[in-house]
Amino acid sequence: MSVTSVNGNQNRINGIADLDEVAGVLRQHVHALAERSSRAPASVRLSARGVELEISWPDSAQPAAGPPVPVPAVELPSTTETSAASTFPLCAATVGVFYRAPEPGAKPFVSEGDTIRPGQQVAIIEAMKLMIPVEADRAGTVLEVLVADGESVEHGQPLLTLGPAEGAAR
Amino acid sequence: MSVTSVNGNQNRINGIADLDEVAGVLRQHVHALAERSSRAPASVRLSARGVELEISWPDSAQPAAGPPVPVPAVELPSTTETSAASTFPLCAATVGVFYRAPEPGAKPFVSEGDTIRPGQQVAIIEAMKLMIPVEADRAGTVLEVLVADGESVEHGQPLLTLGPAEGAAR
Amino acid sequence: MISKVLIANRGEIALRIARTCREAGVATVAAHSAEDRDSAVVRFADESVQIGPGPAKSSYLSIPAVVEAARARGADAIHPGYGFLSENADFAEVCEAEGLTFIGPSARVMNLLGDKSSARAIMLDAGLPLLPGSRDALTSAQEAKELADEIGYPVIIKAVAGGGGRGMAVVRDPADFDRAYATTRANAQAVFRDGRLYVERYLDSARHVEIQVLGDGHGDVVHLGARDCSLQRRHQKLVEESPAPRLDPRIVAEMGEAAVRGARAVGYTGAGTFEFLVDGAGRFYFMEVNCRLQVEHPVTEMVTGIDLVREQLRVAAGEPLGFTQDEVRHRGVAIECRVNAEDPARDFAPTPGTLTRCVLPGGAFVRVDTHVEHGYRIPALYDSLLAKLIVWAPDRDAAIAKMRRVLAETEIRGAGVSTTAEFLAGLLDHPRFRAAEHDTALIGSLTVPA
Amino acid sequence: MISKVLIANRGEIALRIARTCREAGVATVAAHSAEDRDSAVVRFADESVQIGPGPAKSSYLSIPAVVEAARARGADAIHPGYGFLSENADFAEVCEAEGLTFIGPSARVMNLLGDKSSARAIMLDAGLPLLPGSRDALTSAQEAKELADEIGYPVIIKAVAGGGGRGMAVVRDPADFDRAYATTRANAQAVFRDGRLYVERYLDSARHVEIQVLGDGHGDVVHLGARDCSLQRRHQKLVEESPAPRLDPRIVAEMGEAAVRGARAVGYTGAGTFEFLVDGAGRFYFMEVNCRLQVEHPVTEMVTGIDLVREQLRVAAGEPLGFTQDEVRHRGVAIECRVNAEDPARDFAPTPGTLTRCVLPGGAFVRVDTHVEHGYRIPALYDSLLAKLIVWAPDRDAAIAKMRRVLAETEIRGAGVSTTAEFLAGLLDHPRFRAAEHDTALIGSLTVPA
Repeated sequence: MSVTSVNGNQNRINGIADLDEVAGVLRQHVHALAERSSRAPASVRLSARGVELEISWPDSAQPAAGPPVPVPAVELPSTTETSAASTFPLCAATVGVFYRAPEPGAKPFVSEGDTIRPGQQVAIIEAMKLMIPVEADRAGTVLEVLVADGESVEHGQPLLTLGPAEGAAR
Repeated sequence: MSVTSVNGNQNRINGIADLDEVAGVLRQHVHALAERSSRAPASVRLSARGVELEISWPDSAQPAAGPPVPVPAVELPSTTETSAASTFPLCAATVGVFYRAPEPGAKPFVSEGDTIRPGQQVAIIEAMKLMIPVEADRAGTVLEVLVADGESVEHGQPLLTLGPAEGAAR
Repeated sequence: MISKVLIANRGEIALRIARTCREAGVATVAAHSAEDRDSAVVRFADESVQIGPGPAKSSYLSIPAVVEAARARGADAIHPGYGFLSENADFAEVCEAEGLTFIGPSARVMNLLGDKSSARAIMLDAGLPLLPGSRDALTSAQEAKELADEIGYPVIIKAVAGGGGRGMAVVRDPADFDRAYATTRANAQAVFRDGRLYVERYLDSARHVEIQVLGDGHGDVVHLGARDCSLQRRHQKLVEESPAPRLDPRIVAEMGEAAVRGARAVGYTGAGTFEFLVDGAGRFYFMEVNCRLQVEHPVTEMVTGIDLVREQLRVAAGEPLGFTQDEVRHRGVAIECRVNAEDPARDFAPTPGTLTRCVLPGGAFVRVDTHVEHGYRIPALYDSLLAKLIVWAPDRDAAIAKMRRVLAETEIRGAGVSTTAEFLAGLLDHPRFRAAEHDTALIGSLTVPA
Repeated sequence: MISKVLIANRGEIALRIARTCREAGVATVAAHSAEDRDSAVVRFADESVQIGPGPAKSSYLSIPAVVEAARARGADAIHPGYGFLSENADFAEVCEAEGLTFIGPSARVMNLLGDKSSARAIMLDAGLPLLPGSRDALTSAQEAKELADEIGYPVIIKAVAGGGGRGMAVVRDPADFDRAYATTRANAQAVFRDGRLYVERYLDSARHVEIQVLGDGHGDVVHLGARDCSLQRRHQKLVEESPAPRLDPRIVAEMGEAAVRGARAVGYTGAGTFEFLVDGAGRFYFMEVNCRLQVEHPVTEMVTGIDLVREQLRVAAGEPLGFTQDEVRHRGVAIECRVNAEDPARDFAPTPGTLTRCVLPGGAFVRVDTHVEHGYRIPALYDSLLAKLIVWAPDRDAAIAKMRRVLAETEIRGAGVSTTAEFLAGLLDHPRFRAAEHDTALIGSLTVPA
């Protein structure tokens, strides 16, 4: 991210304590953005109630460097977004044991390269002897099965990577 | 640090004390951002109530870099410096008891409105029966005596507020 | 031997359990919800496993998720902490069936004591004093009313499946009885899926005093003295101390013996708490047994030097207790204050938010049990306990003075976050608390709307 | 009665003193340098006064500044903590002259014990065992050499005005004696402005064991048992414990009696420490008396339940001690680790900087004495102690396991900041420490450059 700006309501502030508090809140949020983002920002601007805070960091690449560097600002995000949108994980809804096939030795529900439709069963998670079907929540192509047959998975763990459905691919 | 600018807009704040206070709050927050971030920022700009504080550090790349904000870096500091230079405190070099006069009942060393020269004695601080002269470190006019005769002061406590010397006043 | 414990809880108690496990050389698995994935216990434990989304129903309260997680990580025991599944006999039964050691009493004992009606009957038979009331569950409103008239008002109607302050109604006027009975029954049916009720005499001004017991599987049961938990707000304890102040040690000894007798009668193993009401004349009456570690267990640890979780592990591993009743030595006074993320000015409404400042107290004879730190985000999903502050001192006055210091030192702040720290400081200054003349009604009398 | 104490110190010990004052109902004034104006003790104390700029020479070591500050704020007593002015007899004398209560022994006692030569003579007369050496200060290199030859090598040459590990040299070869004597004398003259030296036998492998004493002005002197502080790096203690492990309780009792005898002989009041060396055969030898609270005093507090600062306040107010020797009860084992802002990989160079993460340990039987928190800026001007971690457990193995857990839980980070936490964890794992076979030479043997 290169610039983040959040605009609060424009009530003006009264007195120093108020200013101190507003500035403190802005600072904490800027700090949190800087410290807790998986990608370190180049700069952040945050303003609210007439107080504006902007900060930039030195070790960031071009974004902070201004006009001389022609940043391909249109293309890069679009590539990234496409790439982000093009694959998505299917995650475990429950903790349990992951099975690719209805029973030992049987054909897997899906294999890499298969096209799947929304609602199609792609695996089983066994929890407490209960066989819970894992269903696709959207159409797509199976790019990768991330968990081996019979392996334990936790809640939220990615099971499969899906790509765009055949028809939707560019 | 390479650039520091404080912008005092007289429409929004009343008097020097107000400016001082607002600038002080901004300064503390900028300081906190600079000192408590795991990544040292390249520049920080914080504005509120018509006061704008911008700071950048030398060891970082191009300062603030952002094209959107044209900072009049040359003009502002000059205003500021005049205003900052116009009053300054004379602080206690040691903890002790403050006396305005050489002895009880005598004429005070200085009174409000007096012009003083560098090195001139303006008060006494008594510490452990030692009479330590307080001397002005620069020329100026006594605007205010901040501590009452016989009161205890701590190290660094402002004793007098000085204004520009008569001849230097605009 | 237990080699790996799955901790099926969150917050301070999960971390507290993990700490003792680490010290005992037992590996830990933190079972956590998606909401708690960045929590202190997840960082501290040897392993972690996400068992479900934020809502406790699908994570901390999900028996299949917890059991699967334990199996997946090869844990041989599960510590349920307090709350959540800790007093769920079904869960204990599933653990037993799955070959997992449930760290707590057996499912059989939990069933017997979880049913307040059977618990009353067992304890009555074991010779514990009970308030006048029904021995068994009531069968009709008619029978209930007749019993109430016989006992004398005020009476309290309680759900057999209730506990911890839920599912009860006080009736002062016989004319109100039938309506209160019907309402409580409907509530009990809805909340506990068990509409059975019982009735007993209600004490208006009583102290809540409880006895900590520990039983091993070798027939040994000991008690670790009393805790006074009379400072309650709507049946939620706020301040706890040990020993119980202004209570004759001979009465405490009798209560301890009664609790041990009751625990033996039911075959209790592990850590448990016998709750009693004590009236103004020093008479005590058995209320219920909590089949788990209590939130307030640290005050007992501070005065006895015994780590209760360490003893729980020992007992769960089939070992005998690390000491005998004669070896239990009480020393000084310990007080605990619960700092909650609640706003006393808005009827103790929870105040979720992110902590922008978090300075916890320290120094001599101070213990802090918490999972929060600078930057911690208080989730809105769970209970509001932020930190337990526990102090020890040679005497009660010194302990109160220390707690006042400790509360003054505590700074927990964040946008929208309030805590009960200041309210607690006010409570400690109340003349009735200072004089140890407080009872369970004190806070109610302070916080009733004007 | 003392109603207001000025604390002439900084860091964790200033806060620690302020805490007990608050609990005792005594008001506090934090005397601080400009560098420390935002420190924890300044926020915690009832009042604060800036006594000078950052350098200690013009602030914490400035007698006029401290005394003026006390007078300005109406303090009736001064607590010097440890270090800085705490063992400065001149300061104690100025306080006495100014009508301020110096919280520590009298100037007379500090003069007698601060001079190692007179201390040796007094303790010898009181029947304490000393290592063979000079009773009085040496008058010439010639005399010194003859004495050393008589004692037998190795010998140690010490400055009469030294202490705390400064101003000493070990000589193993008689050929090196003259040069070592001259160097030590020059150093002592430069550092202490007192070139007088004495010589005694040097023990290569000895344990550093010290006895905590407390004396009141009513003729009562008690001891609170032993601390083992053998884990030292260049005479700086890193790990301390109580009781002294693998030391026959009868020997500890003898040491305690010897210390009490010595304290009585000199008329000691307040808290003090008798340092001894103990050789492999369990023979002990008096070394010196520290006329102040020690950094490691919390381990004694943890095993006895006695707040040493509280007792210091009592004695300074002219009251008798709060207990008798018979009432002192020792329980379990306490260990302290000092976490310093130092980089063990760069010869323990100090690492000033700002803390961007500061998670301190907590839980059962854990005490943290610190002044640092998230965002704290470690100044380059003062010593590098960040936090003292103290644990208690029923036995030594459990205490070590707890300390390992506590160190693992501690996260103190910042750009450029290193701490000794991991190094300490390694020390605790050393087989010789585990077996309590360590002595003062252990760390040196681990950290010598390869």
